[in-house]
Amino acid sequence: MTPQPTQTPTEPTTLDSVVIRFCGDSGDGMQLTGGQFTDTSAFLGNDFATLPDYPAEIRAPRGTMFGVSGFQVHFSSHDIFTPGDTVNALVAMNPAGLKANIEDVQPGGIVIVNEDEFNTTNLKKCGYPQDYNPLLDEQLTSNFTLVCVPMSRLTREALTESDIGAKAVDRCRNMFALGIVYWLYERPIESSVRYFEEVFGKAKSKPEIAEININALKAGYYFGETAELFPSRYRVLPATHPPGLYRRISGNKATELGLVAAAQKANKKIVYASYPITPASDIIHGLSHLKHFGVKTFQAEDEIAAVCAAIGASFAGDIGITGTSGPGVALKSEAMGLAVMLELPLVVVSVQRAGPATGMPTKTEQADLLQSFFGRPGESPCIVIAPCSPSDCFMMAIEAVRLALLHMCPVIFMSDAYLANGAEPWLIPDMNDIPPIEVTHPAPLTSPGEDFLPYKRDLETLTREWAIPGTAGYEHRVGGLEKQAETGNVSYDPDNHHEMVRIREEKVARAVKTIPPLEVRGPDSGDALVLGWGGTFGSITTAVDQLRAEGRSVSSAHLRYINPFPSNLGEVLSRFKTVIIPEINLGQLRMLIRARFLIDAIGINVMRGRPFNVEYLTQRISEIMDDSSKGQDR
Amino acid sequence: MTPQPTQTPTEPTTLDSVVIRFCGDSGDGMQLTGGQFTDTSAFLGNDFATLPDYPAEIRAPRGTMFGVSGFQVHFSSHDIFTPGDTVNALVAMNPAGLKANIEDVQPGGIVIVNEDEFNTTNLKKCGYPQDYNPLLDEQLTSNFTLVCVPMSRLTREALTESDIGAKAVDRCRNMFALGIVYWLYERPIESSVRYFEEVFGKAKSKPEIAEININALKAGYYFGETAELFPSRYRVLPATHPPGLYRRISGNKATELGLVAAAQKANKKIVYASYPITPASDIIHGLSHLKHFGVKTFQAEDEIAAVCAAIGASFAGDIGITGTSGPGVALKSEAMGLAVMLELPLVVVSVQRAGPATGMPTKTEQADLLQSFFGRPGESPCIVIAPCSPSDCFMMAIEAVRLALLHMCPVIFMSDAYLANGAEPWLIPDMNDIPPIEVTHPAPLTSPGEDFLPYKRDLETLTREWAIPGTAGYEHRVGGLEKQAETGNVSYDPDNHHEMVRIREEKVARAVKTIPPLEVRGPDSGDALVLGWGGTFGSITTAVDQLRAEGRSVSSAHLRYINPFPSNLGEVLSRFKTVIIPEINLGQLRMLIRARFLIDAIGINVMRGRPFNVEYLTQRISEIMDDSSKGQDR
Amino acid sequence: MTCANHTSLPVLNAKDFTTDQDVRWCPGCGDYAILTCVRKVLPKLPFRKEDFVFVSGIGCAARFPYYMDTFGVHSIHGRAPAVATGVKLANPDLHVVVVSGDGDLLSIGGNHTMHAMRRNLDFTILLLNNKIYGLTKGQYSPTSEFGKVTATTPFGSIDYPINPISLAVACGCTFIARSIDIDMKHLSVVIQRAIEHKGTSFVEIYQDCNIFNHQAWFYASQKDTKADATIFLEHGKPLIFGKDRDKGIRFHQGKMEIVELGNGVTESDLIVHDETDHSLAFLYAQMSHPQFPEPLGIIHANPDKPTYDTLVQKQIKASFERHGEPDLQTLINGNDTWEIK
Amino acid sequence: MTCANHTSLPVLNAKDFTTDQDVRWCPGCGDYAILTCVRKVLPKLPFRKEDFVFVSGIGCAARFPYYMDTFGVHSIHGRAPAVATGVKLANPDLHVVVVSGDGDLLSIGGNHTMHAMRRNLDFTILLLNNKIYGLTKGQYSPTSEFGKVTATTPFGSIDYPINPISLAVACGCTFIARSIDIDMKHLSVVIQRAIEHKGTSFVEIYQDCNIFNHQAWFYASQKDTKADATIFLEHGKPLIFGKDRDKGIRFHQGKMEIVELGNGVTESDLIVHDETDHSLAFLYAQMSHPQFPEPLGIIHANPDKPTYDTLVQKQIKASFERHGEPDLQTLINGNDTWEIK
Ligand SMILES: Cc1ncc(C[n+]2csc(CCOP(=O)(O)OP(=O)(O)O)c2C)c(N)n1
Ligand SMILES: Cc1ncc(C[n+]2csc(CCOP(=O)(O)OP(=O)(O)O)c2C)c(N)n1
Ligand code: SF4
Ligand code: SF4
Ligand SMILES: [Mg+2]
Ligand SMILES: [Mg+2]
Repeated sequence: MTPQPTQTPTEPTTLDSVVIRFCGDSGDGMQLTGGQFTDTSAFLGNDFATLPDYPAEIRAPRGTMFGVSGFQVHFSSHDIFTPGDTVNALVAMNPAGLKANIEDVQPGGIVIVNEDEFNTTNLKKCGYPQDYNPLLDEQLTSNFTLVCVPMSRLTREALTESDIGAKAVDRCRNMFALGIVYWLYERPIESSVRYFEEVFGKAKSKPEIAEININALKAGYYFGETAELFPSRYRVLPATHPPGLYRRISGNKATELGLVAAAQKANKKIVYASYPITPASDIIHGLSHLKHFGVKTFQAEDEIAAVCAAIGASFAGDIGITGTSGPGVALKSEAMGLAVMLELPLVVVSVQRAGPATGMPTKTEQADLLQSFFGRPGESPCIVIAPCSPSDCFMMAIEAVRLALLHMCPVIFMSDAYLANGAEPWLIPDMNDIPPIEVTHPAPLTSPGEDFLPYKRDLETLTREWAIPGTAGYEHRVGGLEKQAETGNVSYDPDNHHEMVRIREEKVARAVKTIPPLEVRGPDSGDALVLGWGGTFGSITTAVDQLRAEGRSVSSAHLRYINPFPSNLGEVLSRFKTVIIPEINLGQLRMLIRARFLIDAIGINVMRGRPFNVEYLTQRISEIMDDSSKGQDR
Repeated sequence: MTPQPTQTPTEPTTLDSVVIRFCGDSGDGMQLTGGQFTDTSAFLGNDFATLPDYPAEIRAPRGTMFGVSGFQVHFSSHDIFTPGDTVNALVAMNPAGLKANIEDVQPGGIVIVNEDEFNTTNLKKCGYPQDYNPLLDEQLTSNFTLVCVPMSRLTREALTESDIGAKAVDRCRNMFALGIVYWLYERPIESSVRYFEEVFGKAKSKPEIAEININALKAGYYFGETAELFPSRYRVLPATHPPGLYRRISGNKATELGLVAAAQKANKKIVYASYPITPASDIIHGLSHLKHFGVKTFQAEDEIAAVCAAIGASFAGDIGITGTSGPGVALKSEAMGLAVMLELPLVVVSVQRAGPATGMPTKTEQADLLQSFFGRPGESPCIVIAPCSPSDCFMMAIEAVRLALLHMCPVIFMSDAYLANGAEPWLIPDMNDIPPIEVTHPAPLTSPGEDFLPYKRDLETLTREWAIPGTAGYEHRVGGLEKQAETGNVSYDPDNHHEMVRIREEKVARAVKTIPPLEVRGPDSGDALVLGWGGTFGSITTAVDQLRAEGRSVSSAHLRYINPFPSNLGEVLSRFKTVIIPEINLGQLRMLIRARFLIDAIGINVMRGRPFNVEYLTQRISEIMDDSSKGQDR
Repeated sequence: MTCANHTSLPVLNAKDFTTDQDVRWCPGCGDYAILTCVRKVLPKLPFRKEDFVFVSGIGCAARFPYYMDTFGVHSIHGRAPAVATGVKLANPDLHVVVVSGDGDLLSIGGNHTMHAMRRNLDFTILLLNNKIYGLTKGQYSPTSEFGKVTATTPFGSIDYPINPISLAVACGCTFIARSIDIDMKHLSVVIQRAIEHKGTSFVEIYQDCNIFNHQAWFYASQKDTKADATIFLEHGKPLIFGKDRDKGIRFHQGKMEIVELGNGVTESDLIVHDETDHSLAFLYAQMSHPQFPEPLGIIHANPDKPTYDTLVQKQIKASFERHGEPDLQTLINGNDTWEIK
Repeated sequence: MTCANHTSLPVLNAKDFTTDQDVRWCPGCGDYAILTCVRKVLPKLPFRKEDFVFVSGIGCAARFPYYMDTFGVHSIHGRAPAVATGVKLANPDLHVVVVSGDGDLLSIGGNHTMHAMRRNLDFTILLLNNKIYGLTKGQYSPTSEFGKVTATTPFGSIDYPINPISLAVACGCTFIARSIDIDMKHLSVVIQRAIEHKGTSFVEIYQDCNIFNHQAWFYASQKDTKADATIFLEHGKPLIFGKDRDKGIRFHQGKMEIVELGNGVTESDLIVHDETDHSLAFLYAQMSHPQFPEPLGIIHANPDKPTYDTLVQKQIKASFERHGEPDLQTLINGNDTWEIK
């Protein structure tokens, strides 16, 4: 259905990879546009990574700077790990979008704008001086390949036959823009056409909506072809991915699916109790559709109620899970201490955002790591793990559930806004390859037997038995007061307390036995090891791979299990002269590593609410490697 | 009024110091008894330290083990720092008291029991086997100087003339016991007599109660003198304290007074908003009497409301203070992050107790240090300080207020159950010697002036101005979203966020300029430095002084300012071969020190809900110093 | 794990519900009577012992679960209704009883209590109201009377108290009752009905804190005053009270009014208690001492409002019916896949 | 710092209360009208601009303070009433207005709202009720109707909603009112009265969330339905409503009942609104659509109950009178000192 070229075009330029960013008003449908472009690129076999960037406001007044919404797609013919530092092509639907994003465009990059929106009102709304129009500015026209398209007008003209109303028609501009871009990068329009047919054509039975969007898309495509606005078309060949079935997946979706998969593998039901909060809410949204998978979702009155309900659910034999972001974790911290004491399975999904306090709720950050370690009174150890990419959220969510069930303790799953919303292609695993998670509960006693000792422990793992209500003969009480070893009765005995504190610590430490060792990417010794955790995997890997390609003696390693550390961590670190730890915080993992291994790990710490800029990272790593003085990052 | 000896007694044995513990049922008035003994010793000029030890239950059924309440007094003719490891004399008012405490008595120590209470019912209640009476047990009689006194009967006989009722009479047994002990240790009864006259004689106008207590006290004293039950009397000479006016003070009382003094010195009012919790409640109890000192207390509906009210009060120009214990700090953590962002003064009094979760609420622990550093989402720095003795709570409470006002940020004041309830003599400072705390608010604008920039900073301290509601021309908004430097407007600008995170961190770091350097007790270099913080000062000092007296090359130092660390800390640490850090937690300060200074600090970590045993500490320190392998403590 | 349809239940007694843990309340504490009462009521119910779960917060009252030989959670301060919600979400067949104090359920935990009631979770809340914080040694609570002198209010409290019944009514709670520790018989009946009720059942129990607030309930517990200070509600019976049962309550302009019987005023003029009438409950919520006798008994009971638990199960069932047997692989694959060969 | 007794006040207008920050709500959001209204009301009050403090939690509504050129705190989710309490404790002369959403003030913050109301703190609470979580993109809130399909309830919510007026009445709130965003005139009157009230004034404002819950209040805002679906309360006036003002409300057996006027039923049979009558408020609390028209206006106002702030000041004053000039050294010394020479 993609229109066949009517004239022989000039041969397209082949590129390795391209970063394109769509931007415009919150109401301009940029997230949808970016998503469609991503899907199409996925079907073409490109590797990709995305970075949605939307404001905290729902829909700030049209045309203002606060209302700018963006979606960046990096697509490539080779393996990529990040959404890209600089933008090769920017699509700006209005002046505010242009203003907010132009500085990220590479010199000479393509800038496609909807010139119809560059009117006096809009220019003023985003704070340009009177009588100034950036489109006429030498700066812009000389530094970039500026392509001005009257998209509003052309869209309206393309849809004159529709009698659906001006508002709906105007809302199709984004598809006109997408059409242009599809043409520019030689992408077929089929996949998007199918999308509109399915979503509006059937489900919501609004075939007219499907139709106008499809027509706008086509019109944009034809316009690209006809208008000869671009010096060249570009081609990005498919990447050589391993064979198999793929899908696009974001971190939040992968987390949702991972939790469900884990529950199925454990043959257990889930109670996911949560209170909405950006950027974690998607997970409860998704799970609330999955009741037939034994998933019960509970929107609690607050985060405290949510974690307490999860604890109650675990006491009663389901898997209690609660999801939130940093401020919610703070509220849950008292109850998490209770879960430590009760020794019940609990998964806390913490999707980090930029803090402190309300901070920048839609932006990413890694500054809640120490909160997850220490944000509770008393010695209150939890297992802490962190996925390293959107798709990794799937396996790590399964790990979270597995570890919580196996070790009867809270597991904190540290995602972040970048992972949560970013997407990448995912080679879908065969569910049969995922091993079952074994859980046992004592069976009812048929005759009155021995007294049940709720805090008697497995000698290997130090976990206690999980006897659940409804099981005759296993009636017992748990509570937050210190408990006598074995009986679980309240005890204020000094030595017992000391012993119990040690046991709880040791129990978590023993989880090391079932977690995989840390793997090094690159040579396993050398001048420098760049160590990361969580959502920075992509940037670090890209930077270090590049430096290694340039011949530097540097490897990278990424911690997905943080408490306990993998058993080989100390040994790995010892094989490198310098250890560099980039984090989107002021050095939280660095502190843990320094304290534990007494090595002078150097941090790279930038907190801009975004993933690391790979170029900056590369440069800082080299500088640190060069610099014998090894000063800390600014 | 102390009865004059009727016969010439044998010359008393002079002792350096004595540890005496009163124990009995929660209803037996042991706290009062211990308090009276302490006051009398204080008037005699002894140095002293006390350790009350009461159950979490209010008044468990009489005679049971849970109901045992104890009060230990260490009094001495030289400087002491702890309530003592082992007990020289135990007064046990019932079998449960004896059973729970006997193992702490030194071999050969004096054990005075109320034999009337050793009846079948009571013996059974505390779990002794049938037909067993410990008073008849060879073990007890041979290992200790057992003195059995039919106190119940003798008290009744002494008070036959009173017609106040058997219950009230029976409640005077403790005074009979105190009388015996007063005689034994050559203490005058005047001070206690005066106490009863004042408290019951006037204020509550129950002169009969005063009378029977005084009579029981005298009867006990005479009984001691007459009965010739003891091999000798003991004398503990006055300590050579510096001259001046003294009082007995507990940590909670000192905290209360320190906060009031600070407010007076700052010429400010206090809003102390709190939710009751052991062991912090005393502070609000005390403060609620001080309305005429400009102290407003607010019992909030929970800890979150309390901290939020304190923040609101600070915004409006009072000093907002909130007090609680670990579980409450957990609940407050989100709001504390808000205070970090608002850059308003806030003092959080955290009286630590044994955790995690509800733990052992009446017992002491130091395991909330890392919570105070890291228990908030995002990079959320607070100043952290910790008093080192009950009386030090006074000066450190003033410091907390001073630092909060000077640096416009939350200050966490880390006390603990031991400091809170323990008491010592205090050389009362002259209030004129305490320097004023300077606070300025911008004055109202009389003509419309420049726009106020709420986040413009003092270049020295990086603090912002504290403009308060009611001040014309200074209307401004603060909030939890990231703010633009200077204007304080909401900003999602990446570079601004990075800068603001750094500024907040740096602002707290700069507090180092007004905090005193760390002092070393003993030589300022050597084989080992024993570094502590908080309530362990007494035990550590005693242990290290003793080791040094034995000729070992060991010094001690105690951190009262923990975030930021005193500027000379690194240098001090570097002058010792080994750094040993004893803590009543699993090594929280140790982790901070290791991470910061990359030294292999060794921990001594015992979590028994009590202060360190000095003997154990002494032994472990020597072992670590001897042991080149320097293994961590068990 | 499920416990429906038991054909035969063992015969149990109070002792079967008694743990080996010594009870640690103060001598004379009203909690003892309530504990005894609950231990006696449970064996009367057609439920299996192992299906009971007692959940509490923190406080003297909240020690309750330790003394009940059932499953139990002594959670954290104020959060018992939230924990109980989780228990019921996991297993709706369990019989869950929340027992806690006035501080726990109305001060720090007020919000959870409120939301549990409005959701109509199927569990029982026993609020042991001693109008004081017992465990922390005598601070005033949200039910303490105005002017109360306590550890934190040496000059008298200045908070106006909350009426728990009022709150329950406002939240649409489907079972609301009140009783008193010293009246074991009445208390037993009320507790039994509460546990049997489908939906949130809320029982305020006047409880004597012998140590910190001993006389708080004297007006409702002492011989000489109680007949005038309280009124026992019985479904279908007119509102009569007083030592000589000579006083009654009738409507006047949409409000309640106390009248003396006789002199032309007869029983038929009085309001007849109807526990199913929610508006009536709003009126009872306004009756407090000394203006009115305080209602004891079952103030409101509506067994017909579907419970949260039931509705959860209903949606699960509907979902199964719609989707059929769930297939994990299909779910994981999603709708937009592409294949690379 | 104190602001009593101003002899002359500058003449202000709405612009004086407008900050330089662009308002960032969605086009068509009901919050705009409420903001405009508040900006217009404040200049009418005999108060100084610098004595106003706006306090909010988190949510769309909670952005309010940024747009008011007064002192303001945009605090954290649910805690605005607690922050406001602190402000008033520090300086009772300030005029404090809490503005936040239904999720903020009734879900996570329900408890603080409740306790502020029962304490009768002297501040105003404007609850901008859009029956949805706006800022987090459309989850249901405690005021959402049963069965509501939202992001977290794809099959319909199963929580029964809470009626904010009911809650306020149960908590003994001394000023309770309700209005709607589209009726600027009514809203202005209500807000002005609320801010003038001494004690906690609680105003529920029906607010349109144009994006996530646009039709929620149509019954009360649209021409064809509003006259039958709402009733305007006026002190001293009978309860009449309907497009033709032909319907009224009267008592029947202690309950309310809708009657058609005419056919022997006259205005004198109807309930006369008395805003000082707290029992009447209990009845209004039960009126909800579609069974009843929903009351708009001042439901209850009791200016006589002493406020928390006043009582605090009273105790301070009494304390001063008892103790005289406080002496720090005397306090620090305490009663039991000894001297060493
Ligand atoms: C988070 C937290 N805050 C405070 C406390 C201290 N605390 C324990 S019980 C209690 C109140 C008890 O009062 P109530 O619920 O009425 O129970 P009662 O003791 O009177 O039975 C408080 C404030 C706590 N344990 N945890
Ligand atoms: C502790 C915490 N939990 C959750 C959130 C996320 N959150 C922000 S606003 C909001 C609800 C908003 O609803 P409402 O109060 O009704 O305000 P509206 O946006 O509808 O005006 C939520 C859940 C948060 N910011 N902080
Ligand atoms: S303090 Fe009061 S409520 Fe608590 S156990 Fe004692 S008498 Fe009962
Ligand atoms: S999401 Fe709704 S409530 Fe929020 S600003 Fe938009 S329209 Fe208003
Ligand atoms: Mg109570
Ligand atoms: Mg809302």
